[in-house]
Amino acid sequence: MRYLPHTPSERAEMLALIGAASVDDFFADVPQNKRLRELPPLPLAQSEMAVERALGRMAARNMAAGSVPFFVGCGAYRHHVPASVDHLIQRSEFMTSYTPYQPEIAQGTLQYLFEFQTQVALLTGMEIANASMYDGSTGAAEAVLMAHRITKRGKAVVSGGLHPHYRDVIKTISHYSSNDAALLDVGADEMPAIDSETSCVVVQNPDVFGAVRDLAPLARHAHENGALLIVVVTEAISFGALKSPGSMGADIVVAEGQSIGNALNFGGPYLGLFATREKYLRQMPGRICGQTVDENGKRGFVLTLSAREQHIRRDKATSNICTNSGLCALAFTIHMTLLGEAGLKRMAQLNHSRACQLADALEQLPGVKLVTPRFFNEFTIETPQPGAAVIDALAAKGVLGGVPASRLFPERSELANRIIVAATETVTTDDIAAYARALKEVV
Amino acid sequence: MRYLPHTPSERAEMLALIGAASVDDFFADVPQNKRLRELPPLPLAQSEMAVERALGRMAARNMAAGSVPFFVGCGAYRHHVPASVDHLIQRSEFMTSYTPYQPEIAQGTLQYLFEFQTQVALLTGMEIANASMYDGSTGAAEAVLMAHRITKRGKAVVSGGLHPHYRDVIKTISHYSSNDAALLDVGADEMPAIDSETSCVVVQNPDVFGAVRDLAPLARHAHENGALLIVVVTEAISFGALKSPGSMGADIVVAEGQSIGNALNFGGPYLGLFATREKYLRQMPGRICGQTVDENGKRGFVLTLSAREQHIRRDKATSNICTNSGLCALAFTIHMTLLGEAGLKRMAQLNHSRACQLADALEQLPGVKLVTPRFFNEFTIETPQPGAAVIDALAAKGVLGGVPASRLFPERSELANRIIVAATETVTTDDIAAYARALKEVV
Amino acid sequence: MDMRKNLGSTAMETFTGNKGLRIEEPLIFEIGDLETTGVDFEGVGAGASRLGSLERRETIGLPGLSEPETVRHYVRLSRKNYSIDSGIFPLGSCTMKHNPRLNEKMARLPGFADIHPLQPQSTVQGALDLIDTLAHWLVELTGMASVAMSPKAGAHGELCGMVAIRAAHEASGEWATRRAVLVPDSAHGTNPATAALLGFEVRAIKAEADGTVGLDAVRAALGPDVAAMMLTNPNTCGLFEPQIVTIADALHGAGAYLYCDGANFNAIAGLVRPGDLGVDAMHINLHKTFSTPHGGGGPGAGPVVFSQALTRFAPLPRIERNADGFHIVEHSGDGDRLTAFHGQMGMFVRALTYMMSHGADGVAQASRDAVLNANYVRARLKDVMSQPFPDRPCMHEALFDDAFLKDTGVTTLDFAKAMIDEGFHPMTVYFPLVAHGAMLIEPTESESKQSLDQFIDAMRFLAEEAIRGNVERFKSAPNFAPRRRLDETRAARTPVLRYPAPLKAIAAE
Amino acid sequence: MDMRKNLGSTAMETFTGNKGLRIEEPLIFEIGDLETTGVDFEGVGAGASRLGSLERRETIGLPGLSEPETVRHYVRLSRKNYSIDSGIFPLGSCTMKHNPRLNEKMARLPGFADIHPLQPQSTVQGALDLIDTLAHWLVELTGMASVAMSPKAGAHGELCGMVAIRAAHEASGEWATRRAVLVPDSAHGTNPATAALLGFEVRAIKAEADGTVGLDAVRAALGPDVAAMMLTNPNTCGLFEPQIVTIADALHGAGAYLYCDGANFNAIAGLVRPGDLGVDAMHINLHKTFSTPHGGGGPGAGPVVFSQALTRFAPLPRIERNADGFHIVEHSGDGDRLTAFHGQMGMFVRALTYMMSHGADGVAQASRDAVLNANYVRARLKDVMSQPFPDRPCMHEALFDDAFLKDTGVTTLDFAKAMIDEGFHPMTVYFPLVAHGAMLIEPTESESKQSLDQFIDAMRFLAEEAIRGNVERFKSAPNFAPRRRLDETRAARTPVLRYPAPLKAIAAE
Ligand SMILES: Cc1ncc(COP(=O)(O)O)c(C=O)c1O
Ligand SMILES: Cc1ncc(COP(=O)(O)O)c(C=O)c1O
Repeated sequence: MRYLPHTPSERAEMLALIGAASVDDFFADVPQNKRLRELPPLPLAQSEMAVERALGRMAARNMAAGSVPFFVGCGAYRHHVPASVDHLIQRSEFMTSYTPYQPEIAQGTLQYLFEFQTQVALLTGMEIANASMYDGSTGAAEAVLMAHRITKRGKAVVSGGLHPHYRDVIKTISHYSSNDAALLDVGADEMPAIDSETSCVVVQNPDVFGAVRDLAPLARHAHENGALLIVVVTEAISFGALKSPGSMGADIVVAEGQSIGNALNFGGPYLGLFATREKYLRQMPGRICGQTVDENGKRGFVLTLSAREQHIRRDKATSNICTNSGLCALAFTIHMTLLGEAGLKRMAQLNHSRACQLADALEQLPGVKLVTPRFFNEFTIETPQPGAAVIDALAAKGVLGGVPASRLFPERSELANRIIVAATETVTTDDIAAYARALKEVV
Repeated sequence: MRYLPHTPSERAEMLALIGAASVDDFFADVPQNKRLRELPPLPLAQSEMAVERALGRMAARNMAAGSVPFFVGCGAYRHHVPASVDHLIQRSEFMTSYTPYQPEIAQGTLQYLFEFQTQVALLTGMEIANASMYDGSTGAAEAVLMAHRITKRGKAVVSGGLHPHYRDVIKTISHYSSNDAALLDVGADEMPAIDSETSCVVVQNPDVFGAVRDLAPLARHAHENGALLIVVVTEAISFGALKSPGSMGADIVVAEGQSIGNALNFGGPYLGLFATREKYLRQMPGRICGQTVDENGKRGFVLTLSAREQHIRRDKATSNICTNSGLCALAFTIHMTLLGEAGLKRMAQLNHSRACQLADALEQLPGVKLVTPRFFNEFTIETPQPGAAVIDALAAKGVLGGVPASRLFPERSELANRIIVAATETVTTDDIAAYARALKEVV
Repeated sequence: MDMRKNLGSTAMETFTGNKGLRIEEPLIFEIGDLETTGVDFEGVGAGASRLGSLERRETIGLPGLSEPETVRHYVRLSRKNYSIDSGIFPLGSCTMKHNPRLNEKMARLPGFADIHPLQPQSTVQGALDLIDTLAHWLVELTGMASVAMSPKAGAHGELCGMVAIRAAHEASGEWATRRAVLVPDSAHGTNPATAALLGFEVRAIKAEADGTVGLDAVRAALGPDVAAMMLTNPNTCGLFEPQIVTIADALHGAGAYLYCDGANFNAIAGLVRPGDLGVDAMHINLHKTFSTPHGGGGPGAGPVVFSQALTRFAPLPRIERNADGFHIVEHSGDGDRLTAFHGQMGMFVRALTYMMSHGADGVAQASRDAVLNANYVRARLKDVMSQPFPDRPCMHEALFDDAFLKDTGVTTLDFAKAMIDEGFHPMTVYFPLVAHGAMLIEPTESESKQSLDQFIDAMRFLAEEAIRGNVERFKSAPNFAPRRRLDETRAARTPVLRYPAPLKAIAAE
Repeated sequence: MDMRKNLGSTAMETFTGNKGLRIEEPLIFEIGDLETTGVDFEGVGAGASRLGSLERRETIGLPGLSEPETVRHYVRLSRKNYSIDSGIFPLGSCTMKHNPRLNEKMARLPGFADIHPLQPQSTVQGALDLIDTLAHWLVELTGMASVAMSPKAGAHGELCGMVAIRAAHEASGEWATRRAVLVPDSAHGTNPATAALLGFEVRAIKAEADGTVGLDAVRAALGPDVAAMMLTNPNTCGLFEPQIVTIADALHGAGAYLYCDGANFNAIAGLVRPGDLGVDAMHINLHKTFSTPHGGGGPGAGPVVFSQALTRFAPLPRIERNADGFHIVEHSGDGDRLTAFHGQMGMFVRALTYMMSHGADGVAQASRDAVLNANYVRARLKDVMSQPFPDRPCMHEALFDDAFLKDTGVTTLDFAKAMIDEGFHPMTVYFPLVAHGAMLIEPTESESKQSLDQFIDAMRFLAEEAIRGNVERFKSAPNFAPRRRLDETRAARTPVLRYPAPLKAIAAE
């Protein structure tokens, strides 16, 4: 087996040195009747060539986004990631190292984490950020728990524009993590009632339908009532175009960072961005990298403030997270460094203008209505037919036209004819024309 | 432009420091009327995304070997190269470094060259090897020149089984390099006449038709007449199955190393292997890596014996070669290290048995005749129709069935109905069946 | 930057501060600026904006670098890291095994990497097949009834498993009275953290003198208020829990569930099935046992296998197969959900590639080699180092404590840092807590005998040096790493968690 | 291996000989064996063999390693190298510019990497289109009539160009009397080597005091026996040959051709066209000007552009286009051939990717930046170092000599080795021969101002140190590289060119 270095004679030599007759000796503590007598009924070892063929066949049964006009968003976005990003994250020293527990030989990882934290803080308009969460949705649930800890209240108000999967994750964690936790759903544009049990208001911007709004009034409303404002962002490119959550009064910002540096990957691995105000530092979940000096006085970086974390605080920790999304954070940081301020703004502008072009084109089709007039790179349309049927018909024509609202909100029949459509910089004028043509035939 | 770091203001700052008004100042020595006033009529800069799309479209217009049953050989072979090989050769430190002129910071390159040279010597059964040539064909021409230098004779005898492109390269270089050079072509199985002007006999094994033979009698014949035997090998995997050229009496072995570690690449870059006897060391062309010690007595490696080379000896050099095939040699060395003795022999065996299976299957078709009964992984068949037509018809059915002999020997009408067919470990039983089925329909 | 400050008094200091191939690298904030970019875009026209007053107008402060500068910056940073590809990485509990490059290649096939979690299910049948196939492998290898694929890492898997356990108790109406979770004191921090997060009360179980969990201790803690036990097996001392079957029986008899922390499944995969031991839920760290790369801290993947009893409490989404293919069930009544999409697809591809490459036979052999290697390390070090639990054979990792360093003045940390100078990544230190000054060595099956011998010889040398009283080597270590020992106290006392100066100010400097 | 020998007397020596991340690595012959393999194969049955007595039966002696060991071995080796991605690599004449990763990605598309040179031409139309498109770029940028794509590197391109020149003289019946080739003494070694290889007589032309070739010197050497001149422009001193147009006229007037060594085309691409200067043939090192990676010594690619006069003497194969697509002409009468197939396709993809990315505008800007950077380095170093040819502006590289080191005891080589300690790859040394103790610095356009400033500051510091008499820093250098200075004399005197012991013997040791 190509991955196992020992020859049979080396195994024998080692056993002899140990003084064991066979490897079975080491399994003495396993009850005899619990040891498998045969191999599990699974295929045997295969050559690289054979495995490559088998997986290649599976891959070929999927419609790759890059092979068709593609307009699917709702929390995961197809962007062009420069080739150098993927090359760099595959450097052995990044890809095959562990969490930087020995900082003297992990400065590479630690320095990029410091860069990452700074970039996230700048993008979100917040003071500090952690070294990543699993993804946006788990980050959102952690943010709610953090708000509970800070305010010592136990109820979260969730705006209707929040991605329903995010809402469900928050709901699940809230339900199980705290006995008196409760979740209040309010309409996307509603100013929610905040009572003395409400720890936070969770709002997404742009929301799941693509609509953007000014969050400052909501922030004021929350703060006046002793609650925190948690802003969720699922499209990180929007940071380059939209007023930052921090500038609108957010206390915690949670974002899905996949758009920068990371592929679609059918939903994972993704990258949770988590930023907050400095005063809440000690309630923040997750790893944090900090600057320090070595014995010679040279600048260096370490993981720090681990008194918040499970490996030190165990059942008193702010979160149970351990492994996070390190390499996705690296991809994010590299892509973000390549973009820089100028590139990000240009990219965001291009996303917005492609989406505007697309909206203009679709709106002109008879029967198609634009539901979200103010958007960044994603919007919602209404069609005469059920959205799901429209999307399937488009797919049959080789156009991946968006997400039917019914897939996310099966229970809300008023959304049945709606489709959420995204357009990024990867969309060409031809793609837009192809979509309009196909949709015209379908509706 | 993403690859150019300077901002306009940095350029201005630098010009100011130099004391130049503009970059044009530096071009003062270019006659005014020879400076382009406009950009050449070529496309302007494009984004990575745009370039990727354009090249992707070009690539899609080619029939990739891996997408069809594939049996083409004749000097380039499709083998499975483990994924780790391509990953490792892309390490920045290998890929973006130069020829190891500063050995103290190029030990990585130098050590693999030393490993490579040893592997090549072992495979060919020779004493020493150089650090690579461009490819097998240019190596073959260099070998002939080397034989001329060693024997102080000027005529080469070329066996008819030599790949005709190799023969043409030898012919071209022989013609121009030495005024009295001559090339004598003899039949593949002929024992050539060697006169006092003959420096060498060049023979390929397996030959271009796939036939294998014992070279010992030819070696004896050459040596008895004061000539050297140059053995050309175009399929390096055959070293794992066939008696080594060294053991059969070769004086110089030249091989195309592409099969090990390197992709088909439509013909290049490839890798010339060059090995000889120690006594001819100082007549060998190309770079050579040697072992030495540093000031602390630690083992290290350097480029050595450069008194043979152009940068030292200029017009007295053994060759004009400078840049060679370094990274292809690395791919070869890594793949060879992964294979090891056991893996190479197994791979060679698998190639041979696939080819035998294929020959058996094709021979059974009415009208198809096997012309080369003794072969390694490539053989020649004769069909009732012209080979070129058969191959085109097969391609139309999605089978790349080999090389029509007429493509290589357009002038030899007796070969018009022959096809040279290769089968490597990448060929499956299904591929063989598909070939037989398609050929049956075609002939 | 004035580089003259790098020049100390000795001739061996350099002007740049670099030392040959060891190159100092500033932060992007110190080399980038607001204008430079390494990404070009076509067709960014003025274009109508629909954003109005919501448009971001202020300077963000993000530095940009051209592509050559970016590549160099991150290549230089990478060179300051140790990695599996540099040498043995014997972090106990972390399972730093070889990461095959084929896995990376497969994960990047556009058919896997370039598909969207919400595109029509008819267009991702191959992806669903892959997840289903991987699920089948996991179920077969563990002997469990089902698997939830969505958890994002081990700790997230713990959450998933313990959520199911709580849900089961809620469903049976016992949640109000069953809140205790038994957790051995050798457990990984994520175990108590997870239990506490979900509203359980953590009840610690002391290890026996031999490092394992005793049936009596469990029995003593068991009662009608106990919801579950979280047991790691093989445990964090590297020992197989000999009582696990009877403990499981006892728990089940008392109406509680057995959650198994499967971080160490790599010792027994293909040889022992947790399902046969009475486990009700167990996460599998694909980034440990099945070799998806650790990536400097993630991403991982933590699918959870369930017993029949817990299967219906698994979270959404789940994949089902019927006559017309695979379906993702994304909504189902009040089903729980732990993450937005379907799990770590990128890691699934890698793990399945690894499994298919090894096959059932290779998985079993890998487990055997991992155990052999740990026992070899242990056998060759036991005379110069000290073991807290010397009596039982170890599984895939060998645990030492700092008793052999007593009175030398050398601590476990010093010892670890001296290993860095010798070219090794240290083992896990100070974990598990049940060993004093713990040193937990997990070589994995990827190490050759030659590599193990070199490591062992160096460890023996260091142990002897410590005992000989050559303390300076330890106290000053690391001497040869990119940095000397770093001041962690300062980092925590005066936290600097981001680059402070806004980029504009720098540019003006 | 007994590692105790690594331990010297000082406390700073390590047992393993490793120093932190600087890890010593043996040869594969010292760690591999004959059985181990890192590649699995299915279905290697006994099978009938048709080889009979020709079968290789003896042990070859090739070591095998498992995949984890192989990856580690080569990763460790890589870490002993400097590269462009590590820092500035200012090797004059070598053009070590940034290698974009997009180029690598494109070259690996199966439609380019996985096609065979002899598969039916109808199945490779995209590949032929790519070659044709690249040819078009080269012809447009150079202003020449045609291009031969097959040469494998610069020197091979020289061969191609000089073959055409000889063929032209043969065709006109003058070859018997025209055998001299004029070669300036600043020329790269490949120029005289190529000329000599092809039966020309090399006639050296002395440079003028200002480092350029004088018209008078050329005229003096010109005669009816002169076949051609090989001129490098910009030349190897980094200067544009101011007389090139009149030299070309003189050559043409005398019935000779002008071969231009295009290694330095990167200074003028997009700004000046060699065709406008009177050049008849010129190779283009795609691995220099168009950034295909140097790969530690290759592969490169050296297409040759030709004037109308020489076009018909270009070698086979060539690509033609007609109504039904592209065709490769592989045979044509007695056409010359220089290599088996169609040239360095892998490099063509990279070069075209580079060109399309830059565009005509970017190519011109890159040339301008390259020239700007060299002049900046020169301006900032000229007061502390010495220039052999200070009078003219330089192009893309700045040439210094060792006059400033006179009486310091420090040689050019010492200076270069001290640069290694500072974290830089040295410039080209002792070339061109026309400068004493030459130091030829080519920064390329890929370096930022910040990078140049750091390099320059360090160079200034070293120059000052040398003049201050701090010689030890130079004589002992490199102190921090993976190896101290290596004994090149010993290597040449007692050549050890391969691992000596057969592998069996090692295994038995
Ligand atoms: C024993 C044990 N349990 C749980 C975990 C947590 O797993 P993860 O880091 O994947 O969240 C780890 C790994 O760090 C571990 O070693
Ligand atoms: C001036 C000059 N001419 C010719 C060459 C030879 O080119 P190559 O190395 O590509 O064969 C080189 C490069 O080494 C060079 O610098």
